[in-house]
Amino acid sequence: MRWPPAPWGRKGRVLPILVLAACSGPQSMLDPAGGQAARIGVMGWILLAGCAFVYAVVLLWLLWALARRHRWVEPGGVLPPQAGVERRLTNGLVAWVVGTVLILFAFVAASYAVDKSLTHLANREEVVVEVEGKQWWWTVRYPDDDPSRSITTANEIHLPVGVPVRVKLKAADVIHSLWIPNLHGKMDLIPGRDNELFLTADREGIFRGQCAEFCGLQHAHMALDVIVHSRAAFDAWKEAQLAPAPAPADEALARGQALFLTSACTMCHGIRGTPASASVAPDLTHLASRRSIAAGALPYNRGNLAGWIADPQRIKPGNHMPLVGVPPSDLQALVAYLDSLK
Amino acid sequence: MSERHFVRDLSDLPTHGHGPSNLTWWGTMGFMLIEGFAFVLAGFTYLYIMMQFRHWPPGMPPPDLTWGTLMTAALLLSLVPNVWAKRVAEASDLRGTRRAVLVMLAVGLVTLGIRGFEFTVLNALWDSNAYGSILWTILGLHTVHLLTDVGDTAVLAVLMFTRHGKDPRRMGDVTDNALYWNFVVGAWVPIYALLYLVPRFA
Amino acid sequence: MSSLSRNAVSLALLGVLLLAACEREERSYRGEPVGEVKPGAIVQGTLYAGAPSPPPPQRREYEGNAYHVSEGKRLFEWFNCSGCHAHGGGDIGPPLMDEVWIYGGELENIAATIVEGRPNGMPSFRNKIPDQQLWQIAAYVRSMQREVRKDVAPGRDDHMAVTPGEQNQPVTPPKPGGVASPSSEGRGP
Amino acid sequence: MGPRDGVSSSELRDGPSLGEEDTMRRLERTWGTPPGLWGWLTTVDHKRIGRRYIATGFVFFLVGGVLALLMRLQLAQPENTLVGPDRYNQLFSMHGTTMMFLFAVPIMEAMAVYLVPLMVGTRNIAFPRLNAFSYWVYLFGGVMIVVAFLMNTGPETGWFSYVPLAGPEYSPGKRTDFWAQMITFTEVAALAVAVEIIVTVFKMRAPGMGLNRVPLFVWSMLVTSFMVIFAMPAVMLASSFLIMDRLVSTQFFNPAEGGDPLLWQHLFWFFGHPEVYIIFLPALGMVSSIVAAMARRPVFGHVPMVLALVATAFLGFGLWVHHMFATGLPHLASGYFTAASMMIAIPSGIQIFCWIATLWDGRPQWTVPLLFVVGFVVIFVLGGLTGVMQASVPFDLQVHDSYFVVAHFHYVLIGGAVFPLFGAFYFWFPKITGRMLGERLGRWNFWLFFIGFNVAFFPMHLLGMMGMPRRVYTYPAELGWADLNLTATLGALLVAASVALFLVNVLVSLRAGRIAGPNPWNAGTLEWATASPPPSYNFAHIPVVEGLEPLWDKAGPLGMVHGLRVEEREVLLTTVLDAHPDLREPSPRSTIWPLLSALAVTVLFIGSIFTPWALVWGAVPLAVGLVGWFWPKRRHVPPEPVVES
Repeated sequence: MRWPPAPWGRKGRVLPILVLAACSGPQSMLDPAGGQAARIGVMGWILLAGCAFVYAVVLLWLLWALARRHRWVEPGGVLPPQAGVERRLTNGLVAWVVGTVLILFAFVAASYAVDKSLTHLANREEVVVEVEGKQWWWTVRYPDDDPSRSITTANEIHLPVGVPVRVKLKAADVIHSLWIPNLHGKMDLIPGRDNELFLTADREGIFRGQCAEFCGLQHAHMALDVIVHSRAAFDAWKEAQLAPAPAPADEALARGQALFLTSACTMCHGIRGTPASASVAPDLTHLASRRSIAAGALPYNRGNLAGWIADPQRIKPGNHMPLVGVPPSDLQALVAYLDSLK
Repeated sequence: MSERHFVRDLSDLPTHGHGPSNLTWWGTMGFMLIEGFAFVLAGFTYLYIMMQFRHWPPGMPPPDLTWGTLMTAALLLSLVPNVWAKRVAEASDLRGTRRAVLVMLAVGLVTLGIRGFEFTVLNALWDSNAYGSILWTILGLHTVHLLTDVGDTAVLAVLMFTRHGKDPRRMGDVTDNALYWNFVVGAWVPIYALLYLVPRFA
Repeated sequence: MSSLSRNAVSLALLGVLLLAACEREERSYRGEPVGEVKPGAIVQGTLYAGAPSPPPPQRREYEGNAYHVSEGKRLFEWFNCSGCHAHGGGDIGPPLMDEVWIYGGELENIAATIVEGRPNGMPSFRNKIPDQQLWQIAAYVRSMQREVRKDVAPGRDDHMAVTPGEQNQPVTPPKPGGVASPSSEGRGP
Repeated sequence: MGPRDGVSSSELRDGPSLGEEDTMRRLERTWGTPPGLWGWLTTVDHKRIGRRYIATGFVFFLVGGVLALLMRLQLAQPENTLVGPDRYNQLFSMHGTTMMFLFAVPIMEAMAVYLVPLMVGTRNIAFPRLNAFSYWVYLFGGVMIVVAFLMNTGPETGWFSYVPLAGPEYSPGKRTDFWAQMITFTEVAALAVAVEIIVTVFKMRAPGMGLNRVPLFVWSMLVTSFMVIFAMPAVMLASSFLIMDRLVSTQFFNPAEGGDPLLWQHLFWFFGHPEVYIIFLPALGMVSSIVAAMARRPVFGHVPMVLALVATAFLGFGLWVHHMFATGLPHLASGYFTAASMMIAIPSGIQIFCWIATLWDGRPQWTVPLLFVVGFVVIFVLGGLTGVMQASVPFDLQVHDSYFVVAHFHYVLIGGAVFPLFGAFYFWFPKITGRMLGERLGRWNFWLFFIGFNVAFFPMHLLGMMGMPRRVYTYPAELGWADLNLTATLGALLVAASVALFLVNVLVSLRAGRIAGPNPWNAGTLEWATASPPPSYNFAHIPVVEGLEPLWDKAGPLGMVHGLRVEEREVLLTTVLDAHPDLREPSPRSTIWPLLSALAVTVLFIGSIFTPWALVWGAVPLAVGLVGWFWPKRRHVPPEPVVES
């Protein structure tokens, strides 16, 4: 049995959106776009309502206590506790504790129910994605039983809408954490451990995920794009990714490719269909089809790409792409070639 | 002169005591609590690391039993002179205390010697793997306690033969030192079980 | 007066200490080499190249800096130097942790070896490795034999314990092979 | 009046036969600290050490605050380049480290070092030399890490130093080693103070102060000290593992050799969560003291309050895993930790209830300390409630490591500890200095702090829910976080202004504040029974306690016991439960050995950052220091004849 679409999924979101219209966005838990995030969202609103109530009670009582001017005391005098009042206050304390316990019990029950509903969404995947966190970017793989049909890309997850997905999480160096607030909470990527995350996107759109566990110098620039499209578009994207890089169409591009293959680029980057096969840096086979470069640091376009290659350490200081010092004349050819890798 | 409302004269109170009425006893207890808990946590770490491995110890024989068992026997036997030291100190028997402290110093040095041999037959090094690391650390931690107590005993032994030995408060120090030795022995027994017996029988 | 000079001396000592610390800890990513000593221009070293005087600035800048040496270590793995040199122990390529340097053991010699390549298998990495990375790798190679300060040399890896970390590397040549613990090697008399 | 015939002066006792002024003169000569630098270096007076402990802690608060301001300035606008990633990482690591290890815990213990002996009615803290040693070790450790930071060797992996990021491979150089040794320094200091406080509370209470008459602040410090004893060994062990991994290649956290990065997290949070309560429980004690004095009645529900403290301490050790919900632990475990984390709201709720009930039944006096207490309730309850929200695993998966958490724990820590602490400064400043802090500046201080705090931290709740992760040195403009971040920065500036006003207030009041007198607030506990500032011997005669608020419970003067020596330092020990007089215990005089031992420890600790052999050669000066410390100083005093009673 499939978990029915959450009743709060669409309509329930209206009120919060009215209140926090400004908070919706491609990286916000207030604008859920997946079954998991929607359920957690409901949990959040339950907790918020309960806590707001408790907070109001405490503040009102505090206000009353401070405003009350019922007993007169001479300067330096002391008010001895009165037996009757103490008894009433003791009863009040008992009621207070009982009330606290009841509210907490409700919270625990709700939390348990939501947790349970999240496990219902798990283990029914139709698509498997492997995400490997590295200092400071993400390798994304779509494994296939037929190795030649496995896809490797970087800093971009594509998901079909409405299809449950299992995301396998691994860390190559230090601990990272994958957080796509619109789809789900976060899960850590820990060296020596395998974690996983289940996602079911409810609507098409482009979202943003970011590393949420401090991982060193460029923790701030370790993001990825999450693109949810229709099943058909997703399959088409997959087919496109399976193809090797297109051969250079003209001489200028050929020069660019030659530059790439004879320079420092090949020490780290790979492009399928060329001799470049290194894998310690993002695979560039379909670089130009991606939305961003340098793990979400810059939107993808030729200008940004040229700026990035010219001086990656200015844009993302400390990242592992060195200052290669490509001469300006070569840079244009190199960028033109990379831009042809659709 | 302000009015003074005295309710009791305390001139008769004693100025030194043994056990819980002694301030140092409480201090020693406090530090034993801290160190004991550190041992407990180190023991948990050992078991935690054990859970990471399929075989325990991983690919190496467990520590040889000889020296560790000898150590256990020596420490347990040392409780006899230790109790004696505590008794004579509580009885403010200076001659007896002098002898007892010397005996305890000898016992401490012997155990330190045994410990030295123990380190040579662990069959693992601290940087081989996590097992070796925790093994060396726990044994090292206990050795630090041994060293501390032997050092303390040595200082007390010297004190006992100076004019300070006649101060009844030194007797309190001897009983506290005996207490601490009990702790060192008491900590060792579970450590022995953990380091020597668990890899063999668990 | 004398106390003044004593203070001055201790202040100077403190200053040297502080400078050493700053030099060790700086994270410099841009790689603007001080003084253009292109490794390509260096004369190929003979056996045990003598220390040139004054030492080129790279030596202090890279060998005295923990970040550079650790980056060198990362690149050593990334560029698969271990494929031949096996974490410095030597396999197809010669060992790097012993005292023997076929083509000179100074920083410049090692950099030159990487750039030029050497007969019998060492490929040339000319134009393949940017200057800063080159110096970093060379500095790391020097650290394998404890030729750099101990507080700069890298510690152990976060993978299989092949070597105990360059800072704990024995100064004397290690025995080849064996599955014994890294630290047990080289513990000679 | 001179010594009695036939009695040597060392035998002289306080009591009816010795005039009051003579007693005080002699006690001052016995207990006073020698003047000048030597006296300053050798003193073992808990008040002098407490004062400098507080001042040092406050300086670290200012240091941490400046670091926070720099971070806020960097984050004021997107893609800002005021500080780069390397410097920013050091800034937030130092900020957390300074605030948690060098400010919050030490200053709470410092307040206890000053106040607890006065509150229980004794002449000095238990183990005064250990107390001096603890201060020096803390000072040297703190100075070491600040100097390291200024030398670009500051910690860079956060106050939590998760491995493998903090391990040998990913944190090159000595930055993390300095951090790990700073832990050792501060933990040694904290543990020493914890033992002193426990023993002081157990054994040195004034006659009659049975456990049922112990003031709430003393209770809170007692419970806190026990928490320190059980929490700190975990982090010392963890940081030792870390430094051994880095220095001698042990494999504790290397998954390829059977270690586990999560082992670090378990050990760290087994300490790290109780740490929050170690900071927070003393503050609760301060609040109780202030509330009672300002409401003009004893705190309602003394017994439930004490039980709530103890319950908090127990529960505090059972919920460390809620910092690790996102590590993918088994469901069963996380379910348990959800329930446990929520349960801690019950004792906190009880205490909030009791304070408000006290104010409700009393007649609140609108003084600055009370303002800070009210601010505490308003802010802390909000922080506590967001904490309850995060106890829920699903919700925590979203907000964990986001700015929501940053908002939450600043509400809890600043609201729950710094506001009470400022209230305590205003409340006890007259006791410590003899002069009142300015009321007018105090109100400005409070309102700027209260408003600035909320402007700075409330927006962070929203930022977190809008997806902003923690510990980022910058963020892109497109995500719409800029306005809220700018607001937060403005709030931080307001807080800075408020703290500056406080400093001005302190400086002005030290010179020209109103003279306080012994008991300016007409409060009920024993520290107000002596002069302000208290004399070196605290009390000319040890008072006798007959109730919870001794100064309120008795119309006439306090009863006293007598018979302690006045020419030798002597304190009264009493029994643990009922505080019956038990022993007259000598108390140490000023000595340089604690300082020398602390220096030896410093050499050993800093040396061991660079070589493990420092443990060997560093032990030699340390052993010399300790032997010098414990070597009997006083001439042999023959045992007194024990009279059967």
